Order: sequence, then structure tokens, then C-alpha cells
Amino acid sequence: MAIIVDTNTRLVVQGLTGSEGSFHGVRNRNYGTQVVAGVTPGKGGQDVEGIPVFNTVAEAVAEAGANTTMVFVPARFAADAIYEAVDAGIGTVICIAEGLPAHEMLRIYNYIRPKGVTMLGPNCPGALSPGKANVGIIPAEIFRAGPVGLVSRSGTLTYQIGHELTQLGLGNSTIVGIGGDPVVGSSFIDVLAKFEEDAETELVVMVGEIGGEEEEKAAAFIEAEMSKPVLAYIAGFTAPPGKTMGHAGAIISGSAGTAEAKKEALEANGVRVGTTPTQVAQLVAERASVTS
Amino acid sequence: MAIIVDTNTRLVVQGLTGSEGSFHGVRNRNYGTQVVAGVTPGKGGQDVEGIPVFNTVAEAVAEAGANTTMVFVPARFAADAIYEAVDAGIGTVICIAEGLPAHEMLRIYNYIRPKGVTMLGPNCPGALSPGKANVGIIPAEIFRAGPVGLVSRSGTLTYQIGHELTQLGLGNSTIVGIGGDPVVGSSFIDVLAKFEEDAETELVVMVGEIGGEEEEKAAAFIEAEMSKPVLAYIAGFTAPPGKTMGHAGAIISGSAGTAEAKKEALEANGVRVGTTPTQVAQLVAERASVTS
Amino acid sequence: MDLYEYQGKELFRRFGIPVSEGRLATTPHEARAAAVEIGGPVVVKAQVLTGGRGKAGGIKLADTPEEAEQRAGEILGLDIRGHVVRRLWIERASEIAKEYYLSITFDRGAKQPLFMFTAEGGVDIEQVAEDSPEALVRLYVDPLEGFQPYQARRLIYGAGIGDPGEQKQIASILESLYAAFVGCDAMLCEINPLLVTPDGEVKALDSKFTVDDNALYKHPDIAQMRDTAAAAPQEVLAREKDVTYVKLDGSVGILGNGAGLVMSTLDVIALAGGRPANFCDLGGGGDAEGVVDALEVITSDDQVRSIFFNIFGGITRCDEVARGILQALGRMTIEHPIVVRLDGTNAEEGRRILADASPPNLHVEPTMLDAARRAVELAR
Amino acid sequence: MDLYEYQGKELFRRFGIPVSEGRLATTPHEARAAAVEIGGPVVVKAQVLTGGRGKAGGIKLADTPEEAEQRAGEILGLDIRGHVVRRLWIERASEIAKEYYLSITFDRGAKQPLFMFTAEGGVDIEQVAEDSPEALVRLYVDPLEGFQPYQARRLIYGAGIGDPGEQKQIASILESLYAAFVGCDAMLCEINPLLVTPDGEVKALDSKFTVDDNALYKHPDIAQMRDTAAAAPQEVLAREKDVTYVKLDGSVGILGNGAGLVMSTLDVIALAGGRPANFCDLGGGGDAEGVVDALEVITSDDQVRSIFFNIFGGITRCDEVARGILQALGRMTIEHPIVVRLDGTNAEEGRRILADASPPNLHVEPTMLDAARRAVELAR
Repeated sequence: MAIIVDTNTRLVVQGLTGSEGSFHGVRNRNYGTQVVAGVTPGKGGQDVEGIPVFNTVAEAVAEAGANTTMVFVPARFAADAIYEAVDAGIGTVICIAEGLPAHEMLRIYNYIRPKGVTMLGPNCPGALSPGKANVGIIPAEIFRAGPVGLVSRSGTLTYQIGHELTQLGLGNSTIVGIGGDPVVGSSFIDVLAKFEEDAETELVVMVGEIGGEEEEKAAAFIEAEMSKPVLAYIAGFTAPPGKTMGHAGAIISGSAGTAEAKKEALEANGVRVGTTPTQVAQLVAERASVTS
Repeated sequence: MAIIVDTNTRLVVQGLTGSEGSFHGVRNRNYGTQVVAGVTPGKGGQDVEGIPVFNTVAEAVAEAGANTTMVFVPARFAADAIYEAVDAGIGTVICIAEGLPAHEMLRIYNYIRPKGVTMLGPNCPGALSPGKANVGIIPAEIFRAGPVGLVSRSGTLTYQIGHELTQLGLGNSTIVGIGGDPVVGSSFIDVLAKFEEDAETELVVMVGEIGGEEEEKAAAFIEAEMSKPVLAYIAGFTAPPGKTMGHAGAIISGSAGTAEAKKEALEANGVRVGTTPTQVAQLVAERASVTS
Repeated sequence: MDLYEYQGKELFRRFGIPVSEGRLATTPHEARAAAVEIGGPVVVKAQVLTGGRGKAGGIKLADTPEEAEQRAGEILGLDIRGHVVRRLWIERASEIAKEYYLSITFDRGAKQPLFMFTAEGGVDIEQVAEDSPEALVRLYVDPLEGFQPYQARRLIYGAGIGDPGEQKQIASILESLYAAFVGCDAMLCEINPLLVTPDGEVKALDSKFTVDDNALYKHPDIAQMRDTAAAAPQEVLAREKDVTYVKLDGSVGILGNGAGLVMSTLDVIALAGGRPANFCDLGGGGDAEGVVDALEVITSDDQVRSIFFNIFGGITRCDEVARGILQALGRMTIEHPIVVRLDGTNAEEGRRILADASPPNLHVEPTMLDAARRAVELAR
Repeated sequence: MDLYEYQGKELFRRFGIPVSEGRLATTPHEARAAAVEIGGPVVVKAQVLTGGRGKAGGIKLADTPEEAEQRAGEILGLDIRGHVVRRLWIERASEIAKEYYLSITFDRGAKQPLFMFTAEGGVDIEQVAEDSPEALVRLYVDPLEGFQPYQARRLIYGAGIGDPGEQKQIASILESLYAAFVGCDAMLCEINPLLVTPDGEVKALDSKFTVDDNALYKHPDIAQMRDTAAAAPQEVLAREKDVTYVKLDGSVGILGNGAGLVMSTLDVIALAGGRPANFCDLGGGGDAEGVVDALEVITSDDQVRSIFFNIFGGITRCDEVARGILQALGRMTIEHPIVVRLDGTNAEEGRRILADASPPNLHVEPTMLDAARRAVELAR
């Protein structure tokens, strides 16, 4: 199974003809992902190393059977690209582009959510199901297949932890980067729920960081809804406290949003938290050996 | 059972303190409908013949358990009233108010549809389930309980047909007016589907009129999806052809929208069409005696 | 409310859609002056709220101001499908390289705005829709999402527009058209043809623009564009009195409550062998004022021989209508026989009130069919 | 991007939210002139991008222009939580009958804008939220539905505002505040206090206004409100160079790619017994230009003793970063020892490139922990 991307993924790359889009699009294809189309307005009819390019996502869906999109267009065109994909019937949106205006993303989120669309990003590294499909910029060569689900707000930190797991002989079902922008398409809880239902995932590592209250909410969700073990890493124990204006932020979350507060919330709900990437990998190794 | 309104209906009347709102609200209550609240901003704490009035629908839901609203406010405040009701968790909206700007209603429709809200109107007479509940302005005294579902775009024409049915000794499960404004919350198909699933309804009378293509679509739906017999009446055989500007309207529907065209579409799908209210009542009587 | 071409183009212009320069004229002299101001060849276009004016001789080219004056004289006063030409739009003549068709309207079934666009304009567009539906690109806009740039691309690539200059102009026109559609509470904005000039300029050569009557209160500037003189005198009176009225050609005046019931009443009158003189809907009102207003409108039509009052009470209460009828008859002199049928809310009381008063020319009938027959009889 | 009180109030004013008349002043003399222009008693308010200025002596009443000048002299140059006061807002003094609290912000969890409103303003609002949550009304707005009048009623009745005059003014302020929030791409608009004067006038006595940096390209007028002089010099340099940089107090300069990895690097440095000198994220870039820019920013901090390059390649390719480091070292003189750790995309090639060149002060370590220990060692 794996989650979000797998052998059934038929990917269209929005912005395939750009330098980053073509580099990663071809790299994803070479990994084994079915990259069936690219979309660049005005370049319909061309191809990128054999991947056909269309003017619109609707054509990519109709003619190439795309069901997933990777958005690689500049931030100020990304909202339009996402609406285009979703309105063309794409069910999974992976937005690598970063820095979308938050109000635009807010509207997108509220628009796509009732339609049942799965979205990662903006500002995410994508999703990799080792041996099945890689959609995004995750360096697949450092990961191997296995029973550990990995979900993270951070890109490079995810690679770091995946790398440590691999060195301990552990593999992943799917590595999911949910993205670092203020408003993203999926929360930790959304992805944890998918891992809970995924037969190939035996335990899950959640990689959080300071700010917001997603980790605290996830802690409660894990306690209430997850049967599979979850381990966590939180970055930012020594980060400077973010300056915030006004009182509204603090009132909303009712949480300090510090790494310490997140660690406490997770541990209070039975989730062990590692203090370095290396340590969390060791915790996973211990747990995995117990589980299997 | 019946559909849309029944003994589980707990009605809030938005605009209860207005002259029409209070007249019909009290009339609905006197019929036996559970009219649990009224809402008029600034009049919270008052009551109308014992029905408590709140400032907001949220209060009417929280304090009086309202689950259905009847909107009796002037057209230019109706959209706001509907958003208020839906956002407060009301699941059934019956909008008696007429003449909402079509763009406002279009936004409302697209907003409430994914939430699963049932809406009748704008510009509708409401819904009456004889012996159970009456929400709206339908004169209940001319209807009696029975197995005939009745759905109509027109108010007074519905009463006329219900009246004729009653005189032939036939009764209704529910009488539903979907409303006459250009954009309404429920189509014939939406209501037909509810009647199909309603155990108390044995056959259905659909009352259409010239314009649009709802009757033609309903004809196809009846043929494909309905196991219960449906009879129809169409008003407007001698009405002057509506003048239309441009070509867009005609292209969309691919239908002339005339009473004749609707009659043909219905009969082509096995639905008998009466030429006067009296005749359609007689057709129902024949059919009902066969059915029962 | 339908707008004249020139009014629609004025709204187009406000929202940034290119149109040709033009002037309004109501006399040949004004047409000449307009042509002088514009300079060069102009087109003299009849302003009527109906289609087919080209075939009816309502659009003519004029190379000189003198010619414009002469053409204006020919076109003013023309009867085009029952509409008498009283306004002309004098517009700078355009050279035509290509003609496209573009519209946005309500799809009442889908409950979303629908764009339709095709490069095969300039011909009978309904025929295009029927013969080569793939050439007519249809695109829905979710009103909550609003117009997004990709929608322009879907339409443009879908219609096979390949020229980058045209693509850019049309993308901008599409965005502006959606803004106009929403911003004016329009039910229809149609550009037929959307013109491409030989040097690649794209503009609206015609406009069909219909605004939602229910939203006119938000747009006083558009509301005052209404040409009250263009309607039948009874309809003008009806609008003044706020009565829903459409003139027909028969002799039985019809007054009912609710559009559906009134339409059904027309049908029943026809089945009874009569011909309705009008469609008149009292709506929710039924007080004396409303009845007087409606009767004034109906009886202003000389063809009316009898009047049929068909009321089924819901929100309208029959006792009120009965009182309204009696008060109306007290306040105005009606020679016509009036047949009344009352049912529904407070019907019994209404019938009793009428029976108690029983004015000489008033006939109360128990059913709609009986009443229709009686009204037809009395109109003979 | 955070705005000063006076800038936020300027935006409030544009959207129709009432604020008091005021003038900006940067010297005591300007403060005096402002007070003369305004007339009557004024309040002299320190403009700083932090809270707590009242307790810190940054807000003072002045009855006369002379007094305003004197107060301005006292406040200018004050250090309020690390922010030096260089701007003053001289505002007409208001009489205060009641103080409310009103804000709209992003609820990142719920993914909807959230209004918060309470009549219990003027005190510590976080305390109100904790002690009497029912007094703080929270209301989400669906961004597709947009602001509806009923939402104002929910907030107003919810907060127990009973006076019709206040209700009307606050309803209008709520609608304007939502328009400002959306129209300026704000992340936060806070009015604390929302003032009611003794004669019932409602207005914003303060403003906290934060605009989404990612949307500033749509708002050039707001973008130019940025006070570049207010930040630390390294941060100003970083902004010029488009480098994400936050100054800290340690001695190990940190350069990494990705905010999460950089944060983790700070933690690991701390665990290794060192203290990070900064947070610096290369982001997706790793070319020579980006590396040079980042190194310039980092080394402009005199406290830095060693530099830790922690790169995990994804979209960033390690060979490019390696080349960037070498080019950067060729183009600038760096005395500090540099510890490099490369992993991920093209890491082997990157390490090979560095090994081939092996500049004297460059230390390549295999793991993040090893590299952290080495960098801490070298900073001693």
C-alpha cells in the first residue's frame, strides 16, 4: 500500500519545463514514478525527455490519465495551478513551491477540503514511498523500503532522520513532508490517520518543530486514535523565542509553541521524544525490534 | 417518515417578529409544528405568543435546539440570514423570502451544498407533512395525510392540485414547494430522490411550469432512478414565449423550455402529464387505486 | 432587465473590455454630428432589445457624415420584431479579420456561471453548438473560488486560439467579463461577435447584457438605464404600480396570485374556449391597493371583456382579497363582469364577505374550471 | 512584517475604522509642532515593534505643546525590550469610558480567520482568555463565504454589547477590519483597546498589524513601510542579501539548508556544549552567490569563532554547494575554521570536490554530530 504516492500514482508536473521542474520531474520518473505529463501553458505539444507537455491540466488528465500533480511553478502562480489541478479532477496535490500568500492558501484549503483532495505543501519536499514512487525533491537514494512511516514539517531534517534510520538498517513505508508554510494542505493528524490505516506501516516517526500547535493536537490524536506506536523528534529547543505581535496568537493556541511544550504534550500522551536525529533513530530501532 | 419536515422538526423562524413571520410562525405552531424559537436581532428575550425570540440563530440552536429554519426576512437580508443559520448548524433551510439577488443565491447554493444542508426556496411556500408538521405558508387545512408526494415549483398551483386531490379523497405524505426564484436550493431531482426513499410515499406528483430544463432532467431521473410512479402537471401551455436576449440560454439547455417540450420529455420517460389541475388529480386517483 | 447594446458596452468599458468609440443618436441630425466627431466611416446601429436587427436592416455602414444622417433616417422608426427603433448607436467602423463568440451566463441547472467561447463566431451560434459541439468550449466557474487565470487558458486553448497576442488580450477580456458579470449582478453577458481586427486587436463588437432585476437596488446607475418608453403602455403602467403584468391578445382579463396558478389559469381559459387578455400576478399582496392597481392595469386594455379573479390563499388571505375587491370596486368604476374564485387560507370568510356585499357585476364560482367557463362565456 | 502602531492606524483609516488624529514625530521639536497642529491635550506614544511600552514609560500625556516636547525628549531613545525608540506618534488625547479588545488573525490549526472580541478589554487579555473564556467571543469566518453581517451580530451579542449606538459602530468596524485583514494580506489585526468615549464614540486606540511577507509583492505601499533601521545590522545585511538570518549570542556560526535542519543543528551544537551565533538558512539555494552572501552576513558578527556548514541535499545539490563554498572562499578571505558536513543529493561528489581542493581551514566531517563537536571544539 504505502500512502499518498504509490505504483498507482500517475503524475503531472506543473512547471515541468522549468529548470527545477524538469530536474526533479525526470529524477522522479527515473526513480520509477509514472510521470505521465507536464503542463506549461504555451508549450503544449513539446516534451521533456519523453514526458509529454500539455497546455492545461485538463488535457493532462484527459489524454495522459494524470491523477496526482506536483506543483513546481513560482509562488505567485501556484494558487492558480492548484485550482486548475483540482478543478480538472486531480485528487492529490503536492506543492513544492513555497511562499504562497497565506490568504490564497487559506482559500485553497477551504475550497479543496470538502472535495476530499489530499494536499501536501506548499513548501514541502513531497512524498516518497521507497520502491514505489517518489514525488518531489526527497533524495530517494538515502531511503529504503520498510515499516516506518515518517511525517515531517521540515524537508532536510526529514532526510537527516531517514538517513539515520537507513544506517540502522530500518526502512520506510512512506516519507511525507507536510510543508513549512503557515497554511499547508495536510496536518500531522491527516497523515497519521493515513499511516494508521496503511497495512505496510508498523510504526510512525513524527518530526515537528517549534511554533504553532500541530504537534500538541497530534499528541491528543495519537492517544485517542492510533493503535500503532509513534515516536517523535522536535527541533528548536535552543531556538530563540519568536517575537510575536499582539496577544491573539497566544490566546488561540493556549500553548507556548516551544519545543519543550511540544515534547511535554507528546510524552504526556505516551509518545517518546528523541533529542537528536540520531537518538530518535535509535528509539525507532529499539521499538522496531520489539514490534517485529 | 415523510420528508424534509416531520415530528422531529424543531423550527426557528428568522424574522418571527415581523407581521408575516409572526402570522405564519404562529400558524405553523398551531398546526402542531414544534416552533421552538424566533430570531430577530435586538429583540432577544422577547417572545411571540410564547415562542422565545433570540438575537442570533446560534442562540436558538444552543438554547432551543432548533434544527430547521424558516426565513421570513426581507430579500436583501435573506442571504445573511441563511449563512447565519447554516453556520450555526441548522440542517434544513426553508426560505419563504423571495427575490434574492441571483448571484447571492448562487454563492449560497455552492456554499451549503457540500455541507449536506437541505434547502427549499427562495420564493417557496415551504413544506407540509400533513398531521406532522407545516413549515411555511401552505394552507394546511386543504390537505390531508396520505401516500401522495407532491413537489412543485409553484405555490398557489400546488394548493390548487392538493385541493383537487383532497376532494377526490386522496392525501399527501409531504407537499414540497421548491421555489420559483431563478436559483433555488433544491431541484425536482433532489426532492424526487427523497420521496423515492420515503416509506410513506407511494406515488409522486410533480408540478412544473415553463422555463428552464429542470422538468426534462427530472424526466430522465424518474426513468433511471425511480421505482415509484410519478405523474406530472405542467403549467404554461398558452403562456407567451418568454423573450430572451442572446443565444447563451438556448445553447445551455438544448431545450425549448416550453410546456409542450417538457410534456414530451416526461411522456417519453413514461410519466403521464395532466392538462389541468383537475385532470392530474384524476390521474392520481386512478393510479392510486391501482397501487393500493 | 435587458440593456441596449450601447449600455452594455458602456459597462464593458468600465470593466476594461475594449469596445469601439461611439455616440448615441436619436435623430438623423445627431447621427451626422456623431459621425463628424468620430471621423471616418461609421456604423449606424439600431438599438433594440431583440435580436435579428442586421437582417431587418437595422445596421448600416456610412462612409461620410451625410451618409450617416441618411442611414439614420432610414433606420429610425423601423419596426424590428415589434420593437420600434428610437435610438441609434453611431460607432467607428471596424475592419474584421476574425469573429469569435463569447458569453457568460447562469446555468440554472448546474447552479454555476458558465462561460461559452468559440472561434467559430459570426455565424448562427446555436447551429455551431448543435453541429460541432466540440468547437464550443464550455467552462463552469465555481462562484466561491471565483475566476482564476487558468480558466482563461482552458477557454483559449480549448477554442484553439494560437496567436500569443490574441491569447493575452482574450485572457484579459475573460477576467474583465467575469468581473462585469459579478460586479453588475448580470444574468447574461454575451459578446457576439468578439472581433479580431486585421492588425490583431480584440474587441467587443456587440453586447447583450441582462441584469438581475432583484439586484438592481445595488446598482442605481444601471437601474436608471431602463428605457421605460420601449414597453407596451399597459406594461409601463404595471411597472409604475409594481404589478407583474404581461399583455396578451385575448379578451379575458386574468388576475391571480402566484405565477404558476396564473399560467395554469391561462391554460384553463384556453381549454374553456377563451383567450386570455393578459398575465397578471398579484403576488403575495391582496389588499385593496394591490387589487385597484391590478384592475387599473388590466382594464386599461380595451380588448378586455371580462375579468377572472383566480385566488388560492396561502400567504395571501382570501378574506383580505375579498375586502380588497370590494374596496377597489368602491373606488373605481368597473363595467366588466368579474368572476371570482377563492380557495385556501380564509376562503370561506372571503366568499361570505363577497356574498354579503354581492355587487351586481360580481360572480362567485366554486371551482377554477367553473369560473373559467363563466369568464369565457361573459367575454363573448 | 510587523507594522508600527501609526502605520497600522493609517491602514485602519483607509478601510474606514475610526482612529484619533495624530502626527509622526522623530524629534522633540516635531512633537511640539504636532501638538500645536492637533491642538489640546495629546498623547506622546513610542513607536516600537514590541509590546509593553506603556509600563516601560513609552506612553505619556501632554496637556500643552511644551509638555509634548518635553515628554518626547524623555521617550525618544528609550530602550523598550531591546527596541530603541526613534519614532513617536503624537495623537489627540481621548477620554475613555470603556475599553474592549478586538482582533482577527489566522488560526493555523483551523485554517480559518478567527475574530476574537471581548468587552473586558484594557486589562491583560490573555488572563481574560484563561480566567473567563466565556467573556472572550471567538468566531471563525469561512474565507470562501467571506464576512457576513450576522457575524458582527454574533460577536456583538456574544460580548454583551447592548447599546444600539455601539452595536452599529462596532458592526461597521468589524466589517472594515475583515476587509483590511483580507485586503492587506494581514496575518493579524489587533485593536487593544477598542475605545468607547464618554459620548459613545467607538474607535481604535492602538493597532497591531502584521502583514504576510509572502504577499508583500501585492502591496508595494505597505512594503515600503518597513523600518530597515530598526533591525540588528546583521539582519539588515541579511535582508539585503536575501538570506534568512537571525542573530544569536554564541560563537559557532551556523549555515544550513532548511529551517528544520538548522534548528536541529542549533540543538545539536548546544548538546555538544557550544553556543550558536546565529540561525542562518540557505534555503533552496546553494550556489556560490548564496554561500558568499551567507558567509558575509555570518562573519559580520564579531562573536563568531568557527562556522558550521550543515547541508543535507534535496532540492539543493551537494556538489553545487561544494563548488559554491570553494568559489566563495576564493572570492573572500575567511579566517574562521569551517566545518562542513554534506549528505543527500550528490553528496559523494560534493565531498570529493571539497577533498580535491582541500582548502586549509576547511574540515569535512561525516556526520552531523561529529561535525557539531568539531565546530564547538574549534570555537574554543
